[in-house]
Amino acid sequence: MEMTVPHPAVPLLEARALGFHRQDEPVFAPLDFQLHAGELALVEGDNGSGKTTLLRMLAGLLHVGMGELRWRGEPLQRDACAGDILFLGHQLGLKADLSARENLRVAAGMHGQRAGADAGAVLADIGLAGYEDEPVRRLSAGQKKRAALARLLLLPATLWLLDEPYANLDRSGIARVNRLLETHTADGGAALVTSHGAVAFHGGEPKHIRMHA
Amino acid sequence: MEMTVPHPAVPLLEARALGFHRQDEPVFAPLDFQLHAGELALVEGDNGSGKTTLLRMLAGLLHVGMGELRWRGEPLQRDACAGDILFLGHQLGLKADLSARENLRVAAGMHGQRAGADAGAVLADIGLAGYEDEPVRRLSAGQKKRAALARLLLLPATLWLLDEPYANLDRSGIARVNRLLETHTADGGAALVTSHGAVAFHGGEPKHIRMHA
Amino acid sequence: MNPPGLVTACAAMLRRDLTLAWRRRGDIAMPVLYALIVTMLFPFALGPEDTLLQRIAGGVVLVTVLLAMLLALDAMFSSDIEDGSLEQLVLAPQPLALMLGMKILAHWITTALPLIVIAPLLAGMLHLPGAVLPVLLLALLLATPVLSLLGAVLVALTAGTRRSGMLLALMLLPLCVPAVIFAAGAVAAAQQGLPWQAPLAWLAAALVLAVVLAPLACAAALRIALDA
Amino acid sequence: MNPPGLVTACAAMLRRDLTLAWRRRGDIAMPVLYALIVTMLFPFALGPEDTLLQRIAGGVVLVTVLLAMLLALDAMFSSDIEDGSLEQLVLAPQPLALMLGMKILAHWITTALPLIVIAPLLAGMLHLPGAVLPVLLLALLLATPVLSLLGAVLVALTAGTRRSGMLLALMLLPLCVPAVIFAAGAVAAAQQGLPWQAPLAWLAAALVLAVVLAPLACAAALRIALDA
Amino acid sequence: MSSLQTFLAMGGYAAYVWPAYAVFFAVLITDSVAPRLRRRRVLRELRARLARQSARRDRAQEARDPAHPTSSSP
Amino acid sequence: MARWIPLWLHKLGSPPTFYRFAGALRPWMLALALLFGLIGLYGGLVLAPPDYQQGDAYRIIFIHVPSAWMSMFIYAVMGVAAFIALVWRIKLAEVVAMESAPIGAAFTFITLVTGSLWGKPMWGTWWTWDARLTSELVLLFLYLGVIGLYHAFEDRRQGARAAAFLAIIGIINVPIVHFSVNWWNTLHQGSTVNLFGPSKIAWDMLWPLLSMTLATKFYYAASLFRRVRTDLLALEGGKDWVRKIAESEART
Ligand code: HEM
Ligand SMILES: Nc1ncnc2c1ncn2[C@@H]1O[C@H](COP(=O)(O)OP(=O)(O)OP(=O)(O)O)[C@@H](O)[C@H]1O
Ligand SMILES: Nc1ncnc2c1ncn2[C@@H]1O[C@H](COP(=O)(O)OP(=O)(O)OP(=O)(O)O)[C@@H](O)[C@H]1O
Ligand SMILES: [Mg+2]
Ligand SMILES: [Mg+2]
Repeated sequence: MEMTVPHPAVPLLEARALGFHRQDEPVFAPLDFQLHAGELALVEGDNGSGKTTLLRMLAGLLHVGMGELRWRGEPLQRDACAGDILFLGHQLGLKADLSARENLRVAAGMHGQRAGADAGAVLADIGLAGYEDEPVRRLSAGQKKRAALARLLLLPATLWLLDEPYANLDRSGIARVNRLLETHTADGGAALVTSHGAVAFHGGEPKHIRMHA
Repeated sequence: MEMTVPHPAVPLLEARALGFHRQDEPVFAPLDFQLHAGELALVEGDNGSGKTTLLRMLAGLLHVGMGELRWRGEPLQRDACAGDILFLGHQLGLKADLSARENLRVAAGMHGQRAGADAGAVLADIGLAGYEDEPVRRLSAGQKKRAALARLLLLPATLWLLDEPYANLDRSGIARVNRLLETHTADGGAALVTSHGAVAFHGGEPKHIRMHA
Repeated sequence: MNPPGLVTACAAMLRRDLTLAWRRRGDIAMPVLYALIVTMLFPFALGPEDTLLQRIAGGVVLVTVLLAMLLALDAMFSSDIEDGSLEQLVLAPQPLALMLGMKILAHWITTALPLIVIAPLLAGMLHLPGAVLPVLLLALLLATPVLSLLGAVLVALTAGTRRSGMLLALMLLPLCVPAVIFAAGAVAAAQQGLPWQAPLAWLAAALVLAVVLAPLACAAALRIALDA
Repeated sequence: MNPPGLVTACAAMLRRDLTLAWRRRGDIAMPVLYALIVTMLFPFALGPEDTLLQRIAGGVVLVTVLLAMLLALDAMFSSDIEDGSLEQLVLAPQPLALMLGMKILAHWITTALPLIVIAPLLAGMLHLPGAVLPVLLLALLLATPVLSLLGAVLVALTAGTRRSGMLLALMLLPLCVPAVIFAAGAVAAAQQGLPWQAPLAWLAAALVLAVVLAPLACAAALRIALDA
Repeated sequence: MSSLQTFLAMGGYAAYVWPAYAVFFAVLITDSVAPRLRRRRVLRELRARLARQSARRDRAQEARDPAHPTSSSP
Repeated sequence: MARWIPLWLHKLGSPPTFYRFAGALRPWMLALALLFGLIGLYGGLVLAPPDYQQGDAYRIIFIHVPSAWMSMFIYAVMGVAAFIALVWRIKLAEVVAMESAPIGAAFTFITLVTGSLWGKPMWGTWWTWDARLTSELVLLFLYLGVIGLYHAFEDRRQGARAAAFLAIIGIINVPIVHFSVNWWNTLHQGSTVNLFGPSKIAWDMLWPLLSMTLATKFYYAASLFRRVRTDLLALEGGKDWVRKIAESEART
């Protein structure tokens, strides 16, 4: 799969001297990076270096403290690109009392769904066949993670922000996420992924964004 | 560090046809294994294969559904060996409003502490120097995990039951856990660890316990 | 690839919250039982004198129902914050105010409505005259949504703090008092055979205002509260 | 390498819970504020007639304080269950009943004690005669720990469920009723100048029993409830 | 006929006596019908569960043969 | 399990055996319940004379009192079964305790409603906060609490153990219900039927009452057996004997 999508001139997401302050202290050193359609960026850094903070800021959950964010060349407008960005954090955003299928349905009701995608098929694809209708509270840690990752398959979005998507997954789950990232970037999407290993990306050389506390 | 502690005849922990039922269905196939002092056992299996269930059963949080557990050769009595077993699960058991140091102090008040160990030193050792007095809610995911792992250094116990201790840790954290396991087994302790990779154990060949759904 | 229409999104939201409430129907029944208990305890605490009970019946039922609602208010967003679903909601390509409006509606349906349904029973336990009952129900129908709506704004404001219950209670007090005064005024007037429409008209006016403004305020408050 | 003594462990437990309560002092104040609000709403709901208020003062204060306690009961173990600390407590090499006893004590100190402290204020707001106040306080001092202790057992039983609030309320009702009856009986007797010692003696006996048995029952219930 | 009427009138207490008996029978009939319905549901669910179990087993079998090479973790 | 439990009891405690045993006995219990019920109703509604004070209203007694007794009797049975379930973890005891609760709740409910219907003409009110009435209401809440707790757990056996625990705690309420009329002076009347001495009730009225009492006891046995059988099927879903039943009933 050594296929690379040629970069359009305008980057999908661009950060210029981006920073965040907590109690008036910068959480990480100012960042500059560009992410084009078809690219994967790995956010790397030690525990506490600010990866989660960065992703939450990009997603729009934290206010940009310093510097600028640009979306397709223009200053980022949250309302304009809300449906284009999908964020998956340490907290999975699943209701424990609903089944994986019901959780997906709610998400699809908000975000819409990809043409031809369907909750049941997506869950089977991610390895939850037979568990579609169990309440999420009864799933194991890795099964919960899979249920959250199923959103990536079902919902339409251009930019994925994934905070440690590999944690708690077994080897086949990790491989599945890697393949997901490959097809997504091959389709012209982009992704920012934090991880402490486990990425094996075959769709070109991923970008590396290093965080320093 | 190719040093191996000779096995005493009587295993520390022994499982005979151990099983657990949920809604009258077995969660995993019956297990037989022995764990001697100085040994490390890796519990391996896919997501949902019952690793967490097994560890919780060994810790005494779930009732043994089938088969038998023996401790130092005799049927396991919870009260007799409570202080000897340390369990660390997916939920870290930290109070978010207390600092890491305060959390450790409470644990030490219940379990006692190793001779010469001290909360501050232990936290520095595990990589939380400077974060000892932050409320745990303000720590990053990996820092929280480290705060929970500090219990291993502070509390006295013979058998460690660790459920995915590597998740969320960075490379240095993973290496630290591996070294912890080495010294613990070299000191005559034993450990059961679940993980989807990341173990690099230099204190002899670890046992493997494979789980099948 | 466009996000779905407002109606779809609203329906999804409402359905989600109602399903959740149904899954935890034990919790829905909580305010109801709480109100029942309170009303049952009164005869024990005051002695079973019918005339005394009858005299205080309207007031006790009102206070009980509103307090039972306050109880449930605190939980409006808490589970969504804990499991990260609120973040997902904030990030969804839908107007947040509208989605929150649906959440508030679901909350009212699951907490206030059951209370209103059992209000006649509560009133009966305290021997409230039957003629006053319609006024009491009308007062509750107007006062409870006001409380849900304004309460939601306050809950949203305190969402980012570690759900400080005190703060919530403190800020709700000034909201409760007028609602209770108007509602109780109407019931008392009805019980004495006087006209009772004026106080209820005030409540209705407050309700209209709250329906329009509260979801917007709630959305703004939530965005502030989550940003930390 | 032996586990620490009971005193150390108890102290650690008590200190932990009190520190936590202090860090969240907003939440401690919640029942107090709740009781204040209820007591303030009554004059509004019933009209400010002194004789009527005086007549119901004792009962209302009692019911209010007990209900405020019930409110806080639900949270006794919930945060510990969510973050896994309860598991760690169950696994600790210490007698679980004793540790739970400490938790209950901490809970009583942080919820009931503040309520008892403000009870004179509540009574004053409803014009309770000053002479009755000592009896009221005594009744509260005896009734609140009984409620904390027995409530803890029930909360422990529901710990493994998805914290069904209704269940708790349902099961608590039978416990509240006798406590209210005896406490209110004593207050009413005092208010009428009759001897009030007998009902309080019953409460005291119940308290002694509860102190001995409830922590044990609580530990047993918790072990059952967590086992899933 | 009139004896039946006096019987039904219950000395003027018909409004209390007959509802009491009606409640008695209604509640007991409900009590005996409920488990009958539940039994049917239990058996239906049991059969569904058996079917589901075999589906899961098939899937597990499928997952065991390695699909994609994984290079992971330090 | 304790060694002194006789073998036959031990065997009866095994689910498939009890399933068959209960299935065989149930029709007989139901038949006896109907027989005694019809006799009692005929005796009570037709043969017994009107009361000199209460007129015909007293005829509620023939359902009120047997139901009231059942409400307490079933609680006692449930308490004993709950105790056995907790101490020896016998599945059958858990099931008996948990399936007794709804039947007990039904009888408690009947007691409350018929008492209310009787109270209106006799005392002039549907309800007062009197000691016996209140403790009976508390009994209903206890039953509901047990049922609710049982169903609140995902795992049925765990739920059964938790609910059994609650049932045991609540057992103190049973003597309170019974003795409340002696301990507090109340509107509700005291004992009129005395098993061990002269009863304060005419024989014409007594025998239909006793007949109805027997009928309710047999009804309880029949209903309990049916419920226990269903519950055993649900609990033993993994076992072969249940699968066989499921498959055989699918075919019919
Ligand atoms: C809601 C109202 C009522 C409730 C909850 C209630 C409850 C009970 C209970 C629990 C018992 C069984 C007591 C025992 O054997 O220990 C009982 C027995 C009885 N009740 Fe009621 N009752 C109510 C109303 C009435 C009324 C209005 C009457 C008649 C005026 C009445 C007449 C009786 C009689 C005659 C007995 C048999 C007493 C004996 O022989 O022990 N009950 N009731
Ligand atoms: N809610 C918070 N309040 C205050 N400080 C915080 C908060 N969350 C995180 N921090 C601090 O901000 C820094 C960056 O945290 P962040 O969670 O972004 O790290 P991370 O790179 O994601 O680490 P990890 O690999 O452990 O997940 C850390 O030093 C942490 O202690
Ligand atoms: N509380 C629960 N109630 C019912 N079923 C459960 C519960 N927890 C886990 N299960 C089920 O039991 C099985 C084993 O779960 P367990 O958590 O032990 O898996 P695991 O091996 O730890 O998986 P992971 O690698 O994802 O952590 C799974 O199929 C899961 O769906
Ligand atoms: Mg992070
Ligand atoms: Mg696991």
